[in-house]
Amino acid sequence: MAILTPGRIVPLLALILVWVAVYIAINMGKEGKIKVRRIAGLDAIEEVVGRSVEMGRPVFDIIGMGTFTDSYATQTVAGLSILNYVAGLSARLGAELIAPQAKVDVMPVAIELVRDAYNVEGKLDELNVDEQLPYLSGTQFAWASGIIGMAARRRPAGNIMIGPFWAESMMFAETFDRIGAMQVGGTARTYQIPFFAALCDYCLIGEEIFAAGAYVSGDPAQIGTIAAQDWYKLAAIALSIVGALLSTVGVNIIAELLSR
Amino acid sequence: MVSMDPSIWIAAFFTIAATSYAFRDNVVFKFAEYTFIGVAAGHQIVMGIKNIRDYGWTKIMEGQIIYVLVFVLGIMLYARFHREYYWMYRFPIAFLVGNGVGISIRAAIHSDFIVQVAQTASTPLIGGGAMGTINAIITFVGAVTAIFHFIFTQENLHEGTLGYIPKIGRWLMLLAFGASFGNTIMSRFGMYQGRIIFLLRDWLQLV
Amino acid sequence: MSVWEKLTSLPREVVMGLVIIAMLIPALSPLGLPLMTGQMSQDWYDTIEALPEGSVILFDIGYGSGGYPSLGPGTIAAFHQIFENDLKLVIMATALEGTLMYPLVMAAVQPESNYGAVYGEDYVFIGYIAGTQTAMAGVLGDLHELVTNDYQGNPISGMPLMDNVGGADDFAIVAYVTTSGDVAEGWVYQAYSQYNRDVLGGTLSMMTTSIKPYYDSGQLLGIMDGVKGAADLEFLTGHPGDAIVSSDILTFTQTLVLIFIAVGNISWFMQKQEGSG
Amino acid sequence: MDYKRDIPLAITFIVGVIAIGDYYTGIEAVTQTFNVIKNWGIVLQGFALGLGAVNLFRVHGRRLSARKEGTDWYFSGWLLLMLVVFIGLGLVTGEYEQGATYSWLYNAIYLPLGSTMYSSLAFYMAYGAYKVLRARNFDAALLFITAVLVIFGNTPIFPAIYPGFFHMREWIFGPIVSGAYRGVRIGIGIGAVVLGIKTLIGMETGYLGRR
Repeated sequence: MAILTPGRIVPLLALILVWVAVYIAINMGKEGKIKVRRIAGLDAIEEVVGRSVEMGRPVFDIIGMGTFTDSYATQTVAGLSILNYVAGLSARLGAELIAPQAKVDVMPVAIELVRDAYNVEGKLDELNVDEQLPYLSGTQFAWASGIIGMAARRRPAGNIMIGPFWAESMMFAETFDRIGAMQVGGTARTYQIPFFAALCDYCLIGEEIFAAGAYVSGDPAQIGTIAAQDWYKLAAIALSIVGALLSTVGVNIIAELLSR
Repeated sequence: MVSMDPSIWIAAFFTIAATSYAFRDNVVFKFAEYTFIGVAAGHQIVMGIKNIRDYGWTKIMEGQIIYVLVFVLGIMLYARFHREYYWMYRFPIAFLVGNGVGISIRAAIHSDFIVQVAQTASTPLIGGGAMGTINAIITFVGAVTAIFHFIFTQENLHEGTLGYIPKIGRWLMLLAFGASFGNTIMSRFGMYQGRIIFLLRDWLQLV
Repeated sequence: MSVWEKLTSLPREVVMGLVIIAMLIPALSPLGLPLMTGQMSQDWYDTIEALPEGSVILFDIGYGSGGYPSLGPGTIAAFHQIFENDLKLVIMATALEGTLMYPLVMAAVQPESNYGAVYGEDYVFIGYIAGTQTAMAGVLGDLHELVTNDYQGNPISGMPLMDNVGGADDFAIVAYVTTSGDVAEGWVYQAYSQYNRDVLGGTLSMMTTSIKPYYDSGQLLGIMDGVKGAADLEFLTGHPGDAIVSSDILTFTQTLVLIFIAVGNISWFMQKQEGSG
Repeated sequence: MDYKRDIPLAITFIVGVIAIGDYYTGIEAVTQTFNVIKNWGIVLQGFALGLGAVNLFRVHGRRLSARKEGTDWYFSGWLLLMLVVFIGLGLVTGEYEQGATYSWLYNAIYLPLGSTMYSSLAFYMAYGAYKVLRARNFDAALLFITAVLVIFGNTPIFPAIYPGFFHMREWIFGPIVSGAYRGVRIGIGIGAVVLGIKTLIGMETGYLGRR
């Protein structure tokens, strides 16, 4: 029996190269050689928080109900970076931040990040963790109905939803739209992007949330990661274009190579 | 004739209670919501214990003593609720994460990256008549420009003439999202009709 | 307030009330409009038809109460076709509530009385297995190492069907029906990529666009596109059920939605005209 | 060495690498080891299912014992009662979810609640479509066009009048959806793989929680 499974040599190679690329990119990130382009929805976040201060109403930041152990962990991490950023803005500008929690493993990290952000602004005494980061439920619709209930009672002026979202995305987007909150939504769960695109004032599509998370965190490791992904995407584009042109003239060499 | 079965009546009550929120928040909905959370968690525990019995306990009974170690790891998960020994929960979580990550990325690079790129690279742009050519080109342009849209660290690729490429990607994605939105409307109505049929057929017995 | 202004912001209660009425009318007196079958469900049907008699199918019930109205009818239609063609069925659940969906589906299919099928010989339900992708990999790897009992706690060794099934190689095809994206993608990863099995996927309509790339690249041979796909399968297999009834409801409700969209757009446009003029 | 963090990191790495090795190599020992890991993972997932319930006990138990005005503590009490009833019914009989009373209660309470909560989104969709699907700018117009065409194709009466509505829908699901979503999927796929690698080599440690 072969040591390497036939037909999977290219994927294995690609996987090992990811490893190398991540190392190189993170080092480049630390040297400040990588810049992430500005993303439109991000500027809107500051506007949302500012609007809440003006109107004297709270601002919601929902990071979704992903965990660190499911395949949407990246999105949760991106959501947490944004939460940290929003918490900093809220503390500085004096908005009341509300960030309902759904998962027991994410919640302590979220609390820690929000506390840090308030601490940096010297406003730790203004933070009430139990009220501002309540645990609602780990069950999808119980959690969702908990949030829409809170939204109806508190009537926030703004709502930021960045992270992994499931069917509740539509309920949230519609509810917050109805009570007149300005919304920034973003998710990389392809199933839910359309609702955010339709209902939110600003929408981060798919991977934009990762770039946004890296951008606001300013963490070179995160920024480096984005670069590593970009290299793969550039390779995908190059292979697609060359391959499609070649196969148009009857040469199928790229696809054959990839299936080794 | 209306149904005489109490379980149908309870189910009808909860169906209406859960629907009522779509109109307005109310105390009946809240009752339904708390019931839902409680029952969901209860069911989760029951199924959890059943799984532990079926896939763990039976193994120990068969003499595979090593499974005792899994039970120790499983109990360590609950250490997170302890003030001092909370860090112990990291051991089982680390196991679950390693397994979950390994099992998903090993195939994701294959199914989501290599196979999808190969599919784009192996489709001729011309052929299958005029319609076939148009379709092939739209598919190709959609895939390539959408990837282009998601490049963040090469600023020169989003400026000037090249800047139109990610824009086209965004437009094609919005068209695709529209299709998804339209299909979702069907999805949701398809679901609620099940509840309508229940109310009319099983509860009120009108149809 | 002008008429247009009123029409751009109809109260929620009015919209929802009309939607309920639009659901009730066709439910009370169905129209029975003809149906056009989509290619994705046609492919699902053809794939099952092409299987030789006696082939074993691994079928995952990956949904719970939330998905049942939409996916239950499709599962029922799919089971009818499978039993009709004398295929064997190993059923599992990656969803926590899947074990409670199973009796609902079976009550509608009635494999014993309709097809003379025998539990243990023609079909087996191995119950819910936690861990989504880990569970899939486990069942496809060494089934008997992992599973010793069926959902009721009866040992599976000794069941004629299970003695012939040990892992991925013994399944002619893997089919799943689910509300979960993780399950929908997971089977492609585990069954197609890892074990090179043919896969059929059934999901909510809203998820169809997302898994469509797998269908295009042959990693999924067919897709059951939510309640539309279910209606297609009911039609193709000749077992009309709840999904076909829902087609009529869809006609009413979606026409109403289109009217709302038209009202929303026209009034918004007219209001803008008034504002600028 | 900080064994509270380093040992978990090592566990993640080893387990992950064995999973990858199982997929890419034909070495029997790796496959055997991974079979054991998979089975352990399934048992551990069983244990993990209880975590949420413990949390509910903590949160609602506290509310119930405090009985503060305006906290709806009686609802918390009801929630815990339901929780206990289901656990009791499932475990005491030894029949788990297959017990007669259990499935009776499930079908009467949980089934209608679950399916109605999920499907009542239909109302949100209807209202959302009315309020949102407006061609107010270019981006919204693009979303609007395909959404409306797909709804026409999906509504049985329109294809019955003119089959073109259905073919239009099928066509949109062809090149338009296939192309754009393939690009999205490639991007998300590589994103997930990069995160996975970072997790395995211990650069992404969010799951380990607070320091």
